[in-house]
Amino acid sequence: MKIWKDFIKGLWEENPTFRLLIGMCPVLAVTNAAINGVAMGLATLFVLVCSSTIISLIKNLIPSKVRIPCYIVVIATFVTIADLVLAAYFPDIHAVLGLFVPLIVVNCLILGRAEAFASKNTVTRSFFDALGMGLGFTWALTFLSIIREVLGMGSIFGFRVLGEWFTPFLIFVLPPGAFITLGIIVGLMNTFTRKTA
Amino acid sequence: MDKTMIVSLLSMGGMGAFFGLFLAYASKKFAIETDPRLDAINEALPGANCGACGFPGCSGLAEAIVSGNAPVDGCPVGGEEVAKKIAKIMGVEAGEAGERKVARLLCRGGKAEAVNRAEYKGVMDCRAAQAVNGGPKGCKYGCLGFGTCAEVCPFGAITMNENNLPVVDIDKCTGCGKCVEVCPRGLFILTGVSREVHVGCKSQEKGKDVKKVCSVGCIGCKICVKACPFGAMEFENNLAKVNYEKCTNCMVCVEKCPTGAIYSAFPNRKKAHITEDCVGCGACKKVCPVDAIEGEIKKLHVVNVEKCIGCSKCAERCPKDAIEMIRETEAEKAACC
Amino acid sequence: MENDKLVITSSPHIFDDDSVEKIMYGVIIALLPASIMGVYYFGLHALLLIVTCVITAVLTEALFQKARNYPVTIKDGSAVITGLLLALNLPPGLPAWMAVVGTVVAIILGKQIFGGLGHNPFNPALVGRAFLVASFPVAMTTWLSPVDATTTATPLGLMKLEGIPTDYWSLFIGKIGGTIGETSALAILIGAGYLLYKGYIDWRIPLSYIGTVAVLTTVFGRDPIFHIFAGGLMLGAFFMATDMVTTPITKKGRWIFGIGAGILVVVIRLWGGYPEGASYSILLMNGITPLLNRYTRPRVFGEVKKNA
Amino acid sequence: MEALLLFIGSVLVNNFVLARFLGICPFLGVSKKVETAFSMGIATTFVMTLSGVASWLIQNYILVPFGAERFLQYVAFILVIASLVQLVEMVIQKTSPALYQALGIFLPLITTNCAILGLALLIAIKQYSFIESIAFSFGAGAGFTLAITMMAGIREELQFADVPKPLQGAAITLIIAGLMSMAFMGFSGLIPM
Amino acid sequence: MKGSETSQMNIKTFKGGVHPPHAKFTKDKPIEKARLPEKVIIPLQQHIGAPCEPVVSVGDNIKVGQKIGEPKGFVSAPVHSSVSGKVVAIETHPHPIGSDVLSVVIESDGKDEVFEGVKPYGDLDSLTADDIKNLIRESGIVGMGGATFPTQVKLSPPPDKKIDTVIINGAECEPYLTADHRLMLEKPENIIFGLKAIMKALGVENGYIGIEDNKPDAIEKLSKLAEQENNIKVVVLRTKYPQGGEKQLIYAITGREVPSGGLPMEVGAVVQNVGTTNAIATAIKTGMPLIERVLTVTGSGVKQPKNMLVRIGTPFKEVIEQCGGFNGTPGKVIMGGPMMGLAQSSVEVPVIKGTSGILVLTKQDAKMFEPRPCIKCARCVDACPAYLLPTRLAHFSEKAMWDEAEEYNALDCIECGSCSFVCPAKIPLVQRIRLAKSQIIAKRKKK
Amino acid sequence: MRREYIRMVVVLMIISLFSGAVLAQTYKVTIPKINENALRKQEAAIIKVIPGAKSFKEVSKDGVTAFEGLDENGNKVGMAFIAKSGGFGGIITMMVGVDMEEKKLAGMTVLSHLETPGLGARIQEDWFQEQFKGKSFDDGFVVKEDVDAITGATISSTAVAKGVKDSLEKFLQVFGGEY
Ligand SMILES: Cc1cc2nc3c(=O)[nH]c(=O)nc-3n(C[C@H](O)[C@H](O)[C@H](O)COP(=O)(O)O)c2cc1C
Ligand SMILES: Cc1cc2nc3c(=O)[nH]c(=O)nc-3n(C[C@H](O)[C@H](O)[C@H](O)COP(=O)(O)O)c2cc1C
Ligand SMILES: Cc1cc2nc3c(=O)[nH]c(=O)nc-3n(C[C@H](O)[C@H](O)[C@H](O)COP(=O)(O)O)c2cc1C
Ligand SMILES: Cc1cc2nc3c(=O)[nH]c(=O)nc-3n(C[C@H](O)[C@H](O)[C@H](O)CO)c2cc1C
Ligand code: SF4
Ligand code: SF4
Ligand code: SF4
Ligand code: SF4
Ligand code: FES
Repeated sequence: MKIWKDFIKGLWEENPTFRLLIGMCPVLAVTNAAINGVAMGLATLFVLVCSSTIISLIKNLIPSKVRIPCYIVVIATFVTIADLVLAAYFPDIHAVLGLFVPLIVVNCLILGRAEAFASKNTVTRSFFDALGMGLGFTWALTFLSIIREVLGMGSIFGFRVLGEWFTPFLIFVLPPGAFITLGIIVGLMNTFTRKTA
Repeated sequence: MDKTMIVSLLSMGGMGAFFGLFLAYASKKFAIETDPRLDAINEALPGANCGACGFPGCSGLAEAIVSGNAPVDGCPVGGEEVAKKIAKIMGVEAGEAGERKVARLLCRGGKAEAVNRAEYKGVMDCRAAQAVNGGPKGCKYGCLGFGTCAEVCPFGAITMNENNLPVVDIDKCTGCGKCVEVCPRGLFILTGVSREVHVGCKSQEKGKDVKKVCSVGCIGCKICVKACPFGAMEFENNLAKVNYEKCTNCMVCVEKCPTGAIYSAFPNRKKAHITEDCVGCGACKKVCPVDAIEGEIKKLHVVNVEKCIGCSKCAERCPKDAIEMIRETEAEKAACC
Repeated sequence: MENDKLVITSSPHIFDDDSVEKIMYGVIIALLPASIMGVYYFGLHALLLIVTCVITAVLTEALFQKARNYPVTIKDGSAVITGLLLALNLPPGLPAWMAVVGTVVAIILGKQIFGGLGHNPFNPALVGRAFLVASFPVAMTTWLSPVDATTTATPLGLMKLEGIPTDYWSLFIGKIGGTIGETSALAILIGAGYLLYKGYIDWRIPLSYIGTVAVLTTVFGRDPIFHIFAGGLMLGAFFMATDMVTTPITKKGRWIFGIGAGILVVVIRLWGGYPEGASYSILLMNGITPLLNRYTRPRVFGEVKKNA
Repeated sequence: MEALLLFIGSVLVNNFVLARFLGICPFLGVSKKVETAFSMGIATTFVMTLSGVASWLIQNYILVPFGAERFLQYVAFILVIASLVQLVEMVIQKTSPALYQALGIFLPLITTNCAILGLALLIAIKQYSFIESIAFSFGAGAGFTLAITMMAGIREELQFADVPKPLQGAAITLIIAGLMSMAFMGFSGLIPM
Repeated sequence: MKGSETSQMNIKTFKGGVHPPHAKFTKDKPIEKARLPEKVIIPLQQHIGAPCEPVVSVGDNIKVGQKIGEPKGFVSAPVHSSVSGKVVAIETHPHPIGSDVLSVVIESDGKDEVFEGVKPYGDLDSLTADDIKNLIRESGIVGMGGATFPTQVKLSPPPDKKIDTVIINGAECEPYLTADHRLMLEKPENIIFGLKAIMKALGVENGYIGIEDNKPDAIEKLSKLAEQENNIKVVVLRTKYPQGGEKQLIYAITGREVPSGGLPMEVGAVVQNVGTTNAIATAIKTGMPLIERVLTVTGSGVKQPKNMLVRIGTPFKEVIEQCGGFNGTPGKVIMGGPMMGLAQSSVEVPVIKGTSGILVLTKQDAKMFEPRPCIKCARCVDACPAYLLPTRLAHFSEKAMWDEAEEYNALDCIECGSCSFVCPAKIPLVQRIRLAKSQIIAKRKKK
Repeated sequence: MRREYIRMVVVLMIISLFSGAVLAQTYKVTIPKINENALRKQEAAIIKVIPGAKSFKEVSKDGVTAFEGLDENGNKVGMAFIAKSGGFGGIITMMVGVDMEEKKLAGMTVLSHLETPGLGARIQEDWFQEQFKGKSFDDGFVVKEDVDAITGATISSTAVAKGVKDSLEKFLQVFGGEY
């Protein structure tokens, strides 16, 4: 039950993107196409789960004064792995995500979970917490990027879904579109949850 | 071992050692004394320094929490769990003696009961209105009804009712005194939560002048003074005043006041109820100011609910603690079965 | 007698008879010459765009306020100005539906989400325009010739991309490609004169704005007269950089606003990717307006002792 | 000249926050008050310039000569930046308490700000020269300062505005950022980088 | 350095301000003596400072000019009876300033007998500076320009403050009001005499009389008299509100700015209103303390607007009745001018020493406009004679940001009302700023 | 206390060592693939711009790098070089193939760019790239005259044309004499 709660909260209640608004840079930067959103989400998920688990595993060994450097090293290691693997086996996606794969290192979400949760909880709970948060992050990115791609290009995952009649609103795949779309989604979510709450 | 591995191990090991040493050295060299709570909160916070809280980093938030400028759940990253921990650190258990104080309004003259002498226009704020020729209200002591108290209450404990009078939600009120401070007519007092009888009028005018402007004002008839079985009602400046030392919440005055200037939460009125533990000593019967207790010596005594005014004299007196004070509604139930 | 109570209010007890409505309707009147010239040059489609934008603006504002359960304040005329100015900032051949999109964005994202009139940090009409430019760059940079309704380039476009100048007289009366409202400097000046006479706009911003452009273009060896009359500078300087809501409240702030906007226009025109920078220059300066207000507070009377 | 263009470019055209999406968290989080935002900007600029220099040195004198730039880069950069920030913090604290009061509290916050690491990586990727790296880093910091101060100015003004409830806070901030970013598009094409 | 010739040339003024419609209907109406009231209500506090204590009791028979209230503090002024008759009550009574004030109610016996102690103080030359100050105090003279600050206190600056200029405030910049104007026309000698007395009391060489250029007749009359004095000059001021504001007036005439938060004496100036000056002259010449004053009864809500000489303590109602009564149902009754005057909730309140006018507006004219959001047009900023940012201050006040309001110099606001007047959005700026000021002061006191 | 510090150093060092080892291992596994990907990409581009080429060889002269396209028999069938130019959003890199005998362009493809999607990004579309094929070395490469521009993206179009022209000149200066 507890584990289930750890897992589920990241998906909605404490969704890192729409609720906590942390780790925003990749959220805004790579969501101009659905495929990028998914890929970034999964890459982050991978790093988050791995590093949370490992950190939870070794939490008792680490003296508190050097914990942040230790966490960073662990995280950076997994990020580098993700980066190398993407470059080797998914070169196209790697090219698009570019700078933002290494920036997972400094994604507040990861270090935040490491500190707030993994360093204080059991391995299993940390794993599920990270999984929930990671999936929450992934769906948020996917959702955002689908909206932006549909509006901005008329397509989803590169397939044209809206007919010729539709003139794409280029702005949605440009930087301003990222901010505005996310702003509106967050606003709508507030309206929605306020009413139900 | 190939070259990549060697390079990697050497450089990483070296860096690890270097920074370890560096931090160890630094932590020793630059150790600074701080508020222990600060450290504790810093410890509890995620340490991600993401800035999502609006403060410059986790230590910024910690400082703000310690100095009272941020709520304990100020960290969005840490969520509920961290909030709980911090609450614990900050939660200096309310150790002081005495009961919780809450705000009470000393005016009952809303739109329906009190007249206005002029029509006010302008900033809808009691303090501002007060400064315009003393405000529009006929009674110069009464509530102006612009709700400045409701606006400033940091806990949302005050709402303005239909009748333009503020209503204090006793459960939400923390007794912070903001409303007391802000009301230009000084209509709030802080009293213990158990105090239930209040004079809802501050007018020092003579009775007839009060009547002219308000139908629920204190007209100085002194009926309450006579009615109070405990001598808890006093008079000062043409105005009834509850002596909270003596008042037993019997609410007789409330019943008797011809204008309704005295108020209390009537459903909260208590009644005495005598339990099986009664040994029939008759002590209660003697102290009851309204002769509401019946019964013979050595027999179980009974309370006449109709007569009982809930002053709890009997309960105080009972050597066996056999008398409970119960809310009126419950008392009726208890009496019938 | 109950109703005959005296009214008490704080002083003062008399008021100037100008009101927000009067000012707004004054601006609408001042925009008429430019609108009429636009329709004269570009024909019925221009009229259609103007009407569409104004109606959309008013409707959007009314609906949004209804949805928020707020009193509907479309009568104050500010939505009309936003619609009208947006229309005047559109290429005459733009599909009407795009104009509708731009207007909705202008009113909602540019104004209403901040709480409506008076609260918006950015000029709503320019928000609408910038949104359209970013969304439909091609349609927003397709210009019609007032002479034969074929596609043409604006004087600034001709200058920037092909180095061809345009003669002053055409620039002045507006026989050039461009947005509906920007072409005729003459019509704009008539409207601006009216506004200045009525005291609805402060002369500091237009003067410093246009002045800066004149000085800088001269310094960089360009033709200042050409740069003043070409493009949206005049329309921007008199009607958009003067929107009081989005410009500084201090006099010093207004000087800086104008000069800053002037510099930005020249930078964008001479070195940027776009041939014209008036709208962006105003939007950017809108962004720092709160800072200008903050740091150009006037000296309070008696703050510096003047006498010995 | 290159360096100057690079500087202007990184302030205006490719503004770190508004065009490159780096450092969004502090941009959203620490932009409530102008003073704080500006201090944050200055502190960031300072750290950016320093870490730009440091990472250039690491990249060109350690990682590349050892052939380790492909797989130790991230770990190395982040460790170096983290310790650098800590060092700076301690030095300032020792030498100038006044400066520490103003900037100190912001320094740890900056460590895990992706703008800084992003900057280090960009310098490595673009293979800027030493001078260019400095210009680029300084410009990026200045751009960040500009954006966050502007945002703070607007948000302070918004205290008096009647923003619909659900939009208050993050949502409206994001939308303002969008509008700012739209305004900054005016600079696009100014200096190709 | 004679006469006003040169100063006529360059009309002086200050920066900022507004141009409300003059509406000076009564400027050609000579001052009319009001009927002797049957009953007067004389508040024991008619000035800034400590209230007086009654020195008579109910039932006492008293005469005109007899002292009925004795001041308690230094910053205070005595109160005298304005009629002869019997004290019928000493009780709290509504006061035009707002709160209820202890007042002496006297029923007139209609005889209007003058108190024995009232006799001329003699020649100006025979009086020393201290004599003048004392007689001003004894006569209960306070500033009649509105602020009702005890005049003798103003004339006793601390020794380290060197006063070199006295200015008589004849600007009368408030629309509608003409009391000062008429006084200057009808009693010009008194003004000059009073000014000389003030100058003597302060030992000052330079005296100025500042008059707005919409009163050419008064300028002419006083200039002529001033020509005979070698240290008095009439200065012509541009007609602009609030030209009569003390700090604005000093700036216009001397070019000195009273420091923010400071008093006029810090720039060596003392400003007195025309009415005050006249009261001083009357006191010296006749010995009669301040028991009556000139005021303008005007506005769309009275039938016959007039300038009247009214006994202190006369209820507003009686004064208005003598002007033909109300013209329809009154909407607003204001003590003072339309820009700074105080709206009254009742016409039972008495005329006090600071009542420069009674302005009655019809329901129609009293209409208030719904405030709209501020469009940041900055008209208020341009109008503010204190160079403040009224819109900003009002916003701070609305959000209870008192510290910010203080930092933005809310306390420098002179409450002139220019900002509210010009605001196209009809925002009650002054009221908001006033609230902020009171909160700031309250907070300072707490510290 | 002292032990505490030693522990700090040791733990951080051990974790770093672990990290180093893991990374080195991952690197060794992935790097051949990564290099191959890069090579493939380049090869594909060169093959695309030099008709008939099946592989390539890198040649360098006077600090200028170019590629020789080789057919299946290893015969040189043309040359290619990389061109760069500043576009609307950033640097555009292109691979340009030349037919040295005919003195004309054999093909052109855009390798990377930062132009606006849907606008400047259309320089990657075939029709745009194809039009460079067969252009003579002496062509003016003037947009809207010699080269068709993309609607609304004149700047990007010009950048490509100019990049091709400038690099071609540089290339010819070095390698032009060989034939
Ligand atoms: C506490 C206090 C002390 C004052 N002291 C002096 C003074 O010493 N000298 C002086 O010339 N005026 C003094 N004034 C009067 C003011 O300068 C000014 O005349 C008064 O506030 C009314 O100004 P107004 O009618 O322009 O509003 C004092 C006022 C106050 C409130
Ligand atoms: C905004 C404003 C306007 C004023 N206008 C006048 C005026 O028109 N005439 C006048 O005598 N006093 C006016 N006063 C009062 C003067 O500032 C000053 O208090 C007075 O002239 C001092 O003289 P007194 O002490 O004799 O009243 C005004 C004050 C303020 C704040
Ligand atoms: C959001 C946006 C993106 C643009 N991207 C490009 C681009 O990638 N390449 C380009 O050449 N022009 C681009 N432009 C258009 C140019 O700014 C400019 O309008 C155009 O190059 C000028 O003229 P044209 O219509 O003759 O091509 C863009 C415009 C906007 C609004
Ligand atoms: C002089 C003046 C200029 C204005 N300019 C604009 C403008 O450029 N764009 C716009 O949307 N509204 C303009 N308005 C209308 C109004 O101020 C604007 O919609 C507000 O920004 C909305 O809060 C203007 C109003 C005035 C009085
Ligand atoms: S209680 Fe006081 S503050 Fe509250 S509404 Fe009444 S008058 Fe105003
Ligand atoms: S302001 Fe404070 S004391 Fe008053 S009701 Fe609210 S919580 Fe209670
Ligand atoms: S802020 Fe004060 S001084 Fe300034 S115009 Fe308004 S009322 Fe007058
Ligand atoms: S005059 Fe009114 S609307 Fe204009 S800025 Fe001042 S407060 Fe705002
Ligand atoms: S993810 Fe970039 S700063 Fe937080």
